[in-house]
Amino acid sequence: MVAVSSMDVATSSEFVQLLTPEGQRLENPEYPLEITPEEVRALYRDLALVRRFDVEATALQRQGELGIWAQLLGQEAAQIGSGRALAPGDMVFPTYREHGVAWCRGIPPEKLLELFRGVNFGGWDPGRHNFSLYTIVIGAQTLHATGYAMGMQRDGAEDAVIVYFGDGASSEGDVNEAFIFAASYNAPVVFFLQNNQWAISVPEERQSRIPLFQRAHGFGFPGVRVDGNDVLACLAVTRKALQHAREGQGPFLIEAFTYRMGAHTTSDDPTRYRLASELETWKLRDPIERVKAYLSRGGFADSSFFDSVESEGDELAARVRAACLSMPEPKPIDIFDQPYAGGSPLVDEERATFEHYQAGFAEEGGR
Amino acid sequence: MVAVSSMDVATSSEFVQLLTPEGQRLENPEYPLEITPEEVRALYRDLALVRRFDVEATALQRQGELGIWAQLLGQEAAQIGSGRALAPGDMVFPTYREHGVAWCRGIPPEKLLELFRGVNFGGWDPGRHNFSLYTIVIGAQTLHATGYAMGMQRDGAEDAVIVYFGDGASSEGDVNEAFIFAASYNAPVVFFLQNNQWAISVPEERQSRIPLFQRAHGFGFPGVRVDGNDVLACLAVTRKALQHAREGQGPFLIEAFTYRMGAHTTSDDPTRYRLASELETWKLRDPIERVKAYLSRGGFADSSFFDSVESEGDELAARVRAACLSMPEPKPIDIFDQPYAGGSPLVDEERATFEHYQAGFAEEGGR
Amino acid sequence: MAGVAIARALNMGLRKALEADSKVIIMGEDVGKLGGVFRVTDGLQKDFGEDRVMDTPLAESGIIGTAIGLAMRGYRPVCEIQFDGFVFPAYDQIVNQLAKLHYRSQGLVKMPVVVRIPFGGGIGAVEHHSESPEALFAHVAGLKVVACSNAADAYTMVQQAVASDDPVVFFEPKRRYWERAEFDANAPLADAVPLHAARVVRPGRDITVLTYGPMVKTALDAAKVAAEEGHELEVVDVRSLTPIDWDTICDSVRRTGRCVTVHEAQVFLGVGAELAARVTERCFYSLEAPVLRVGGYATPYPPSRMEEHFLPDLDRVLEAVDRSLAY
Amino acid sequence: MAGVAIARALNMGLRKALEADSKVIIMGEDVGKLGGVFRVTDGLQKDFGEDRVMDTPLAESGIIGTAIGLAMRGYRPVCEIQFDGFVFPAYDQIVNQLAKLHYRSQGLVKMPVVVRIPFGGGIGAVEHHSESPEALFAHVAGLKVVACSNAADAYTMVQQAVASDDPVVFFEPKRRYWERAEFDANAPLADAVPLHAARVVRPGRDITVLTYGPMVKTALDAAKVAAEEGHELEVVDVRSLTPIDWDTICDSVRRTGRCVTVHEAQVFLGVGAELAARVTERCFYSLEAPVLRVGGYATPYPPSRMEEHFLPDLDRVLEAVDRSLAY
Ligand SMILES: Cc1ncc(C[n+]2csc(CCOP(=O)(O)OP(=O)(O)O)c2C)c(N)n1
Ligand SMILES: Cc1ncc(C[n+]2csc(CCOP(=O)(O)OP(=O)(O)O)c2C)c(N)n1
Ligand SMILES: [Mg+2]
Ligand SMILES: [Mg+2]
Repeated sequence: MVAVSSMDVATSSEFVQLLTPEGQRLENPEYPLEITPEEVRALYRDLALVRRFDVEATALQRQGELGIWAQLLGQEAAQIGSGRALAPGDMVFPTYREHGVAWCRGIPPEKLLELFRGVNFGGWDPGRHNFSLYTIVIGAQTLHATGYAMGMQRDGAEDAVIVYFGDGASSEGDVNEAFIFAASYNAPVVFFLQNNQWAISVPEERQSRIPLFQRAHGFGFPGVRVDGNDVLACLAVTRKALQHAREGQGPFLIEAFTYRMGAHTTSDDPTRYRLASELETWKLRDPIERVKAYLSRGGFADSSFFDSVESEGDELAARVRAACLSMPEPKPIDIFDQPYAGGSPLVDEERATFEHYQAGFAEEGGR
Repeated sequence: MVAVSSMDVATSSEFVQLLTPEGQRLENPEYPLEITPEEVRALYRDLALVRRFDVEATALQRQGELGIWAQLLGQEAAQIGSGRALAPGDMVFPTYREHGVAWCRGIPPEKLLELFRGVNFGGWDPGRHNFSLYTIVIGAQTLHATGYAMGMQRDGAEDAVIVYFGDGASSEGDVNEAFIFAASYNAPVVFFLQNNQWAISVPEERQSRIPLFQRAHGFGFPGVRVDGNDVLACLAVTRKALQHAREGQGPFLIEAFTYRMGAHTTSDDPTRYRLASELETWKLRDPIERVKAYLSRGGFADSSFFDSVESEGDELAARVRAACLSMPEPKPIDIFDQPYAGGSPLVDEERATFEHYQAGFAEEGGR
Repeated sequence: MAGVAIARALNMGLRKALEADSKVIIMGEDVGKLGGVFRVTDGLQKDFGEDRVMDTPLAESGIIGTAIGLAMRGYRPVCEIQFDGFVFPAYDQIVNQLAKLHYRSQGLVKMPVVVRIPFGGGIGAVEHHSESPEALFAHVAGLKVVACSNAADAYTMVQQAVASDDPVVFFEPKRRYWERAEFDANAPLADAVPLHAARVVRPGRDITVLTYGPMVKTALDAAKVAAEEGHELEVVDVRSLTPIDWDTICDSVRRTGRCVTVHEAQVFLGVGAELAARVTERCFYSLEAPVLRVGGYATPYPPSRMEEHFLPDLDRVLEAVDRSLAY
Repeated sequence: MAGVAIARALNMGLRKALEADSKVIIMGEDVGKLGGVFRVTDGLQKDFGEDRVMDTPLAESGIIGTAIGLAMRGYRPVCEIQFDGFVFPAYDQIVNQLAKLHYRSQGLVKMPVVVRIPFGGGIGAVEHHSESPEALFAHVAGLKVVACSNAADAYTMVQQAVASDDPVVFFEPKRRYWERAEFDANAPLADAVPLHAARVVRPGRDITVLTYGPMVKTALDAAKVAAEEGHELEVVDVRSLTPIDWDTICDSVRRTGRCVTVHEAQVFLGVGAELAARVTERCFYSLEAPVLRVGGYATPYPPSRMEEHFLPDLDRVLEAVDRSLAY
């Protein structure tokens, strides 16, 4: 007999969940998680602060201070859960939406605004934070992540790589090639797919007719679906996946099933393609509310804690806003800054011409 | 509980087999095959003739008549079995090695030599034979096949598409995107992967750590491994896959497990990367011998039949050789033939210049 | 008809094409309900159905590769690439397959596929959203490459592109999408200027400015200012980058004796290089000055806060004009 | 050292690079046991192991994409693309990622990746095996693009490319792989001509021939014949296509007053367009004739039985020289 389709699994809508939308703690023997109330409070703080940051950035865009903003609203748990599972030596390859993961890597949030304001293509040092630049070309970073993991392997490092991508991205050739290379070389890389169910206006079903975590099985490595709105489950599953990678067992795919509660970006208008009721359903599964419920019900946090996080958020927002407004403007001449490590006579020449032109122009006072 | 890796299936080395290497007929309830001795004899003839043709083409290359030749040696059953499962309205997208399938589509074998001799890029009319041009860029044709199948779907046709590709090709982004599009639109396309275990010098294991037919399951459609050296099994499985596609059940992946008994092409030297013993093992599984054994043992054919096929083969070879040697040389001016359907003033101008240059050159008698 | 924006003119042209031939199919990311991120396909899925206006999976090679298959089956796909920087995953299918199939099959296989690409910068976008990759297609034999610069052309050229039996890479001047012009939407297509003709959009005797796409407006603006200073610029909208209408271009340069090319793409090996090289070859004895080229610098496209300095503007055009006139 | 073939010189250069820096990695299809289809990596896996000379899955985007990741981790990957026509699946990673990462990161992320591509025709191959796509890379800011033409250069240039902290697309003249030349393999690399310098390979006073890669030999052959007819061709091996060494080139053209460019790639928007445009701009008053361009025609590369007519040869070069001299 031949092996046949794994369609039976396909219809499963189950996922790893350790905290229900109502804030109830579940156990899962495969993904045990021992966590102290203090740690949960820390996670709550992360979640609340990155949301507050995201709201502020959205406001800054509305006020014309950013060219565009890619909101993470609704995906905080997927990002904080996975981000907090990382060890310092692990390397992260984000898309353009991983503000929560950046937060976990210690990148000052205002730095994230620089790309979206248009002053540079990423304001942080990827090497210092072990957090690569945002990648906008869908899926391209999954191959970089795999190559980086192959490098770690050669170095004998005990670290792993995590790479983020979306449900839409799963259709790009690059992502599938990344699966192939990672499996072939048994590279220590965790593929973290945030299935927020939309690729701009295109629903997940256009990309795959079976749940996306199953994609991994066809490439010969494990794939798991986790409740992407459950920070504890995301933490536990990512830890296990990273462990798997570190131990030399190769790649692992995590599909965090979540929902993009906002627009694709501030340029998008989701009312054109999806029903408001969908959002209502997902509000009931809000990734932050359930942590709050858990902490409150269990008596692990009181209103003074929540209040203090809230005011911390407001301070953060104010700081970010101030930083954004006082962000130095790049100088025109910076155009010529560093296209090549080894320089280029053509660039040098054009820079000189440009300087001369600008100077002459300044003299003339323009036409 | 979450769905986990399908690794258990991965270690299965089973495949659909209806005729053993010893020529014994097996039954498989999933892939029933009723076939008359006459039909088996016809298959034998196909197999033997395409092999004979292939040998002749190889010889022609050795004698300098072809620039290169991609032998099918060892893959006759996969190609004839699948090729004979096709209906006239089905459309075929080959690689560069599908001489056996071309045979089934009624393309005169000598026509296949034109590409390899360098007189054109394919000497047949794809529309007339429902057999696309050979595609050399690995994997590219899988997307064309999927698009073509999407067109059939729109036309309400009851036909299907079959597309051939190799184990190496399975790693290309395009092939995986073809799986995604085919699954997404439920296109009537059969992906026929000839796993001959080598991509030039790179063994199959570099491309995948699990059997390749399982790739399909991650994309949500069935995948089956068939004994690629068993013409009956290839026939039965392809028929079923085509039926599946025709009935609107969407794509299907067949992995024909076979072996490239020759070099990658006549330019290749396999002694650099594989052991002679491997070939010896596979000789015991020869796709033609087992049909001969079946026919002989069952008394379905006697030596006069085999002799007649052999001499038919020799005639074919002689005809092909003669056709090759008398193949008209393209005219230099043909360079300018048909880069555009709608023409191009630049091409017209260059053609005129070229004619003028050639004429002047002829006059001068060269330098 | 009253002023119509370029994006809207394209929409109208596509609608006409869909109506004219049931084999025309629109495909791409977000072209359906959303109507494309620039709304160029707005309302078309609603009116023509999901089979004819098709949201695809997020995979550009897949889009072009399946479009090729659809074309082989007799369809005429019009593919939208969301932004210039995202065409490259499809580059292999465009260069190795789409461009070559007609030639490879000695004319038996037609490839009536249009690849629409909004291109160019100046809209304050993040990276990969402001590229001008036209030279990377124009060099590829087997492709036809055009760029529209105004609503009237957008409307007719997109229809001509769909009607073409050759693959057409169709560049749309993203930052001009909302600029309006009047045109007669009922004028017969057959009467329109051919797709591959250049057009003198402003006559002038002193110098020829060759440009296309978003820079046509910039050149026209420059011409106005120059006129005040007593210099008459002849602005030629090149329109078709492969093939190029050398007759119109050289006719102009022979009259003016000077030439400046303007595009947003990097100057180095940009379309201006071909324009300069061939114009010089054909008009050698007419040229009073070398053909000067204005365009982007030899760096990647910069962050948007610097883009106004990277992109040619009226002053950079005039500076080149002055330099040319000074020879 | 006695005559060494280009393929072998590359092999020796790669071996030196592997020895010099343990971070150097060779990767590609069939580069291991087989030693590459042209044997350029012959024996390297045996001596340096599978971790440093790596057969990859059959996926070009994957090769370049993972090489980028390896470079981020501090490695220096040298990727082999098997044939020119097969680089396009990797084009997105090369153009959007490899070329831009240094700029995007304001210099924080170095991309010391070499992409080796055997290019050009004339070997009687089937389609996609004879392309000359260099212009499609040379136009892309952030890449460096070079082409070697002889064994000595092959040996040093490949080492210089590996030592470069910038991505280098390295074109190898496929049909010259087996041509031999003598060179001193022990000469210090530091003493070599810089990677981005052009070189006058034959001095001459009458006309400058700009060429690179496989056409250098053709140009030299033409120069010999021309000399018999009394015309002294100065042949310049351009060597680096991005950046281009304008000083050496323009110095030559100013002396000769005439210029012809030669490459296999299609003339239309080929590297010759940039050479012609900029040489004309810089040497306007020295030029007695327009820069003439010799190259492939505006069709896809033809079937091999016609290729000798498609490819520039000695006679086509001389014909252009004669035309130039006739001005
Ligand atoms: C190669 C490429 N094609 C198209 C785009 C335009 N684009 C930007 S985001 C996006 C949708 C991405 O969807 P998904 O991967 O699900 O990520 P999400 O935005 O939902 O987080 C598209 C099509 C792009 N950035 N890159
Ligand atoms: C895109 C691309 N990359 C590389 C090649 C060079 N090449 C030709 S055949 C081949 C191996 C193909 O292996 P497989 O898919 O297993 O098919 P097989 O030749 O074994 O039938 C390679 C690498 C190519 N033709 N196209
Ligand atoms: Mg999404
Ligand atoms: Mg194979």
